[in-house]
Amino acid sequence: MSIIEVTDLNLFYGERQALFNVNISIEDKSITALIGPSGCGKSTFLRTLNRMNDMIPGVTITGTVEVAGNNIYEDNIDVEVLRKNIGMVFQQPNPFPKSIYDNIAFGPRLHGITNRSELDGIVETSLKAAVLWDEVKDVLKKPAYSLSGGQQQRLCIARALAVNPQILLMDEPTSALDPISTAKIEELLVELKKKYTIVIVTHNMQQAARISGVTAFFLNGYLIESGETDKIFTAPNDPRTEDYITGRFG
Amino acid sequence: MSIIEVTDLNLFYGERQALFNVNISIEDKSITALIGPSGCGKSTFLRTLNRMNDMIPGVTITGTVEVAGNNIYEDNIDVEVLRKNIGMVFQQPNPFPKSIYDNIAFGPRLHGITNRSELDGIVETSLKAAVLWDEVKDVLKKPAYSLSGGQQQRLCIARALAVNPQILLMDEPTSALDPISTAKIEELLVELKKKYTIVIVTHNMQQAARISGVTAFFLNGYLIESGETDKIFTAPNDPRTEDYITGRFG
Amino acid sequence: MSSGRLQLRKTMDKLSKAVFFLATSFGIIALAILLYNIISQGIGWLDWQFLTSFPSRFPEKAGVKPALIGSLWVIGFTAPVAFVVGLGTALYLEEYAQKGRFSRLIQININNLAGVPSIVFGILGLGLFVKNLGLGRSILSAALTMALLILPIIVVASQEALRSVPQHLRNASYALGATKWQTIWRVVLPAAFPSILTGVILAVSRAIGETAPLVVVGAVGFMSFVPNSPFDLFTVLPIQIFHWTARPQEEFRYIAAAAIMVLLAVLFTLNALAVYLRNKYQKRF
Amino acid sequence: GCGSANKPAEQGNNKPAAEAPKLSGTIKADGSSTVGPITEAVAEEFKKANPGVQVTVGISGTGGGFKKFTAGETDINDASRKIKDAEKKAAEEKKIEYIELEIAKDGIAVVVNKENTFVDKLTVAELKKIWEPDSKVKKWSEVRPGWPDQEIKLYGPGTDSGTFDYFTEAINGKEKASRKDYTASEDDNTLVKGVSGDKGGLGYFGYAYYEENKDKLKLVPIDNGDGKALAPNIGNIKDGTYKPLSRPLFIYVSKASLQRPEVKAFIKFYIENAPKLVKEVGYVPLDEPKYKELLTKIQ
Amino acid sequence: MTNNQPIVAKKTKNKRDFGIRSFLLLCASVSILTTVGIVFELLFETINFFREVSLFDFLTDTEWSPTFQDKHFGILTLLSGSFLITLGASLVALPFGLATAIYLSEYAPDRVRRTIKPILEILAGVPTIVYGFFALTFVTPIIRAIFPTAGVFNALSASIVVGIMILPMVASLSEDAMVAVPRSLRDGAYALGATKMEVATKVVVPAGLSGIIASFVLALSRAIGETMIVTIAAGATPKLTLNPLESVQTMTAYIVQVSLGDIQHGTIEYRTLFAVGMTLFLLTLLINIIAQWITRRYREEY
Ligand SMILES: Nc1ncnc2c1ncn2[C@@H]1O[C@H](COP(=O)(O)OP(=O)(O)OP(=O)(O)O)[C@@H](O)[C@H]1O
Ligand SMILES: Nc1ncnc2c1ncn2[C@@H]1O[C@H](COP(=O)(O)OP(=O)(O)OP(=O)(O)O)[C@@H](O)[C@H]1O
Ligand SMILES: [Mg+2]
Ligand SMILES: [Mg+2]
Ligand SMILES: O=P([O-])([O-])[O-]
Repeated sequence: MSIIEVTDLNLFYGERQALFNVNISIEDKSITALIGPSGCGKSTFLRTLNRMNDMIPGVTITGTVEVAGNNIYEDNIDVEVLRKNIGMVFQQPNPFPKSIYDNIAFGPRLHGITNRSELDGIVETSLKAAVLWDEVKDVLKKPAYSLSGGQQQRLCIARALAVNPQILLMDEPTSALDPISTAKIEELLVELKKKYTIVIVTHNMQQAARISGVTAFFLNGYLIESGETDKIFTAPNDPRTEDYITGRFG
Repeated sequence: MSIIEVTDLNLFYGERQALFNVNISIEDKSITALIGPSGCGKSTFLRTLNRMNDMIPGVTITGTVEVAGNNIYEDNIDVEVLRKNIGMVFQQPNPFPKSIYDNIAFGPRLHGITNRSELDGIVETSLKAAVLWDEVKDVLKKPAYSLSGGQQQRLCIARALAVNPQILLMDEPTSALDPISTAKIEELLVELKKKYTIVIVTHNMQQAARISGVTAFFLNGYLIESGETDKIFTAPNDPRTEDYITGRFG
Repeated sequence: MSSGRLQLRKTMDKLSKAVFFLATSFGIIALAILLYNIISQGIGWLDWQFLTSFPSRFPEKAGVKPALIGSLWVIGFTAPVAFVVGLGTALYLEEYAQKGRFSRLIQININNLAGVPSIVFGILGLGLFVKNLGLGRSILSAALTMALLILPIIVVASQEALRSVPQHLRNASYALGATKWQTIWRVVLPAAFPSILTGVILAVSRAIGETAPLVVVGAVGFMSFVPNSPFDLFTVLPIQIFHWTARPQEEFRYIAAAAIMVLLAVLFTLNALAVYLRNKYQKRF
Repeated sequence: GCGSANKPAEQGNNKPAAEAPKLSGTIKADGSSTVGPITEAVAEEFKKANPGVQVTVGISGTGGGFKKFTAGETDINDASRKIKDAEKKAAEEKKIEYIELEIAKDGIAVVVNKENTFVDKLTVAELKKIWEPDSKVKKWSEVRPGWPDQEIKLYGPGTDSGTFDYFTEAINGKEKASRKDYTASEDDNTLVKGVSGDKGGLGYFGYAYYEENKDKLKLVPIDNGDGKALAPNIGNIKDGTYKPLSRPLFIYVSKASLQRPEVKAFIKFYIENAPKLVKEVGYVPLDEPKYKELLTKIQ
Repeated sequence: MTNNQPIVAKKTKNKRDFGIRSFLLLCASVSILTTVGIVFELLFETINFFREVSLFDFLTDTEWSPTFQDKHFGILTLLSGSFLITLGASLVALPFGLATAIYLSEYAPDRVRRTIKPILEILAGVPTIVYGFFALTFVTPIIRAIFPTAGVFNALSASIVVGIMILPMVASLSEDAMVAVPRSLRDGAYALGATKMEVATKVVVPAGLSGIIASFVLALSRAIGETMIVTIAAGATPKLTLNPLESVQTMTAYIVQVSLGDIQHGTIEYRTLFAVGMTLFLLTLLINIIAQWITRRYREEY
């Protein structure tokens, strides 16, 4: 069953078109990897799925994005609910200038959890899930900025998990991580897939191959092709996909 | 011949020690890869090589770092000359809030180049070297912030190349890049190695294996071991190195 | 997480937009009423003759020439002096000084000076510039006094502006071999410029409307000639306005209103450049 | 009268005009904000005849003005009271000699709210009862039996003004002796607002401010104890029959400055034109002969 | 493209950097010299004042009447006036200013922001005497219609208008602080399902707090120092009261009244001006030291 259904999506930054006629359907409880060269529109596309592009002035969109059967670009859509249920981790870590604890508790507090022990529980679970707990459990009150780049990124993943979303959008979440942390995050994603739908942008072909069920290849704003990961990596339909994937090793 | 010679280096963030007794010597005209889990001190170590840690309040250092035979932590060292000759690319892209052109021209202008056509030439060469020219040649006057994450990172690489350094420090320069751009940057590094010394932090084992002659493995602030890349990846001396390297595939 | 709570949050959000908008309107409306009051009284009296005449006991003959020129003289010296010293202080505190006792001492000083009543600056200016430095009751004394008065505004605004420039931009510049000053001049100041200008706008606005310290320093109430050197006696618009409003005859209140319009026009012209530059340089990171 | 007052003014205008090219220099006047407008008016006219002479008029108050005057900073001091002993001493120390010229009169008007129907006059004793330092008067009925049981709201000038000094001296017998629980303001126009906005209001300030706000205020005739209540007007302020609330206004001229031809010309011009100009700015000129006397004083 | 310069060079004496540093230090010293100058100007007459008036009376007397024949020197009276005006002004300027800043930085389209901000800044340049009459002729009648017991001169009217005067200081400087908050932080919060208001109040305001507090401090300092509005709209009546509907006098208004009025120099009345100035100076100093102490504590704890 598909949970996200994108039809004829075009996106413009002012005059400049960044996405051209994208059509894709994303399965529930699966991991979809978005690949493609830098600047091809992966991040842009990802942000259309939870309407984060609303924040950028001058962005216009045509076409529809249906999530669980509703076009999220309709006027009467509640973007806050949408975004709560569709978590997002960005390409660059962006912790709030608050303590580690308050970063994680931020989302749950927004959505009404004030009970201290409940929050403590969420903070611990989320940090553990993002493989950060052991490193920070003694310094939860310290500012998030004193963490290393990779730690900050894991913090942001923990923060996204803390609101318990149904879909997770991740923009190169492991590009700043070392192999061990990466492996743990990947494990986590595979685990999460059982309950959540995950869309992940990655530059790491092996990562896409290891964890995703479906891979979508973008080029210059076009979705060139998408399909089962195995197939895309072994026998793509489009020569450009093949060029790109093999280019890695060329 | 070794161009950088680090002896008994300790570094403290205030009370907290982040590097312990690091000893390493880095060959001229080579690529040295620094690997290790997130938070182990790779970025910290890299910054000691061009005294960027001077910028962080509360940092104290003991031991010596000799570059071309001079201890750069001596009082009478000219840090500006040092940094001009030791270029740096950061973990997160940090373009100036200026146009693409002005970002690249920034360094040359600092060092006295004002001739317009000379600057034009440097901008073009540097952008080409960082595999960004084709994407931006028509929009050189646009703000650097309107580029995608990967484009921004390549811009920062181009900016570092524009001042024509002799040593290049790179903190995960390709983690935000797609495979094709990554491959091109790697090619560039291999090319640059002929004339320059390169120290690169990477989480990508294959990358380290592909391009570096020497690999150094950090853990919890200690330099566990360093040596020829082939050796480190196939028969490391320390079991912890082995654990880490194989952990990737475990 | 009941939908009731969500509903509440949504309502709060909508409400807050209205509240924030109304709060903004509060200032705008206050200004509109003020301007309406001033303009409706003064507009009939504001003409070329008013700008080019000397004060007179007959309201219809009176003008603001010496006060207008005096104000321009004073602000012409005050603004650059305060800008340079203020920005210099901020740069020293934020970029150069060790965060220790000395910089805290300066900081406390600055915050404290912000609360010293303007007339006390007048007393200082009288003692320091008029008497000790022997500048006399001149434009220069007044301008320097005013510069000290508005200094804290510029310093504090500039400090905040410098502080909000992200560290990674500085790092990028240092890594290219820039000196401290090059980094400040080419990276930090351009990024901080818009907020620094806000401080300048607020400070100049204050300087141009002040009366009391200038009276102490020696602005005269009436003069029938125009100053033509920084060592001349002078008067300024707010003093002229002040004296006119104190007259018993109602007509003087109207020409006071006209003089206020002149003052605001001067202020807005001076600010226009700063506002233009601020808009030009303002970027979101 | 008006007609005759104009004559010397015209003479004054014409004669120096012929000499004008000879005169140049700067004349500095400062002092009382009450007297300032007169000096400004004189300066304005003088300038027409003597464009080469630059006159400035500062308004730092009588005391502030004397401070500069006795330090030798100014040529002329406007004063709404006579020079005080301490100021005399200061002048002596600096060897500043001066002459005192009374150039106009000002009346202090006592006013009540326009809607006040019962106050027909006030005696000096009643004023004292209201304003004396330990006065407990809170209601109009306590001022004079038969007046309503309405609260009395007092307005007066700031305690550092010449008007306050003069009023307290004239009514309460001692300068600055006054009850304190009244509403004070530095600005006479503001006092006008106060009394005209307050039904039970009573206040005092310069006569000119009453003149300009006749329609908003009710003027109270003052009974000097001789049974004749007089409301101030130009006539009775001038001839001094409006008692005790009419006061003289002065200028003080430094003798050394008076040696300078432009200052001398200016003072002469001042005296000759005072009758007309004093009136134009809202005060009361003296009798003609008094000005003649002044002219001889500066020779 | 090869670079054959030595990588490491000895520092050459950089005269320019030294010059710049010295110049900036000189600029920074101006504020200290100013303070020294002010203390110097105030100290002499303050000492003379306290030779005649005991500190005890100064701090405990409940009446302030140096310019009357029956003199009292209770500074509390003026303090209460300053306190009322400053409190009232901050109740107007801080919430309205902050809300305006939030509206401009988070809600208003760019064009609106660029227009409204300079317009509001005009408010900072209106001469205070104009505000004074605005308070007296516009605000006071409204207040008296609502509170019939209010006097023609009252602290409420003055403090509201002082609040309006300092509003642009809060609004403009806070807005700058908020605009400087990186967009990525906002994105982080939006992605968690935060509403615009939550992003503004829970992320942007805390992230810009240092600038916002600085704007508050500047604005309140200006309120404490304000004279003309108070003189005109609140009367010149020193009164020990916390009732905003009564007429009051502030320390600064008193200083202006005395220094511009007909006071003989060298008298005790004249000296009060210096004593009051010094009191105000020490008071703001104390407040500043406490404020700095608090912010330092706060910043460390995060
Ligand atoms: N400015 C700082 N103040 C205090 N501690 C810091 C600071 N910067 C880094 N650290 C700490 O020093 C340690 C090493 O950090 P560093 O940034 O060098 O790690 P790294 O190896 O580069 O990690 P990553 O791969 O995640 O970038 C970490 O534990 C980090 O929390
Ligand atoms: N805010 C913006 N305004 C204008 N153009 C933009 C903006 N953001 C992105 N673009 C442009 O849109 C195109 C797609 O950008 P996007 O960030 O989606 O690329 P990406 O595939 O995520 O690249 P990367 O792998 O480098 O992150 C790029 O050419 C980029 O320059
Ligand atoms: Mg991207
Ligand atoms: Mg790092
Ligand atoms: O200004 P005065 O001295 O006349 O009150």
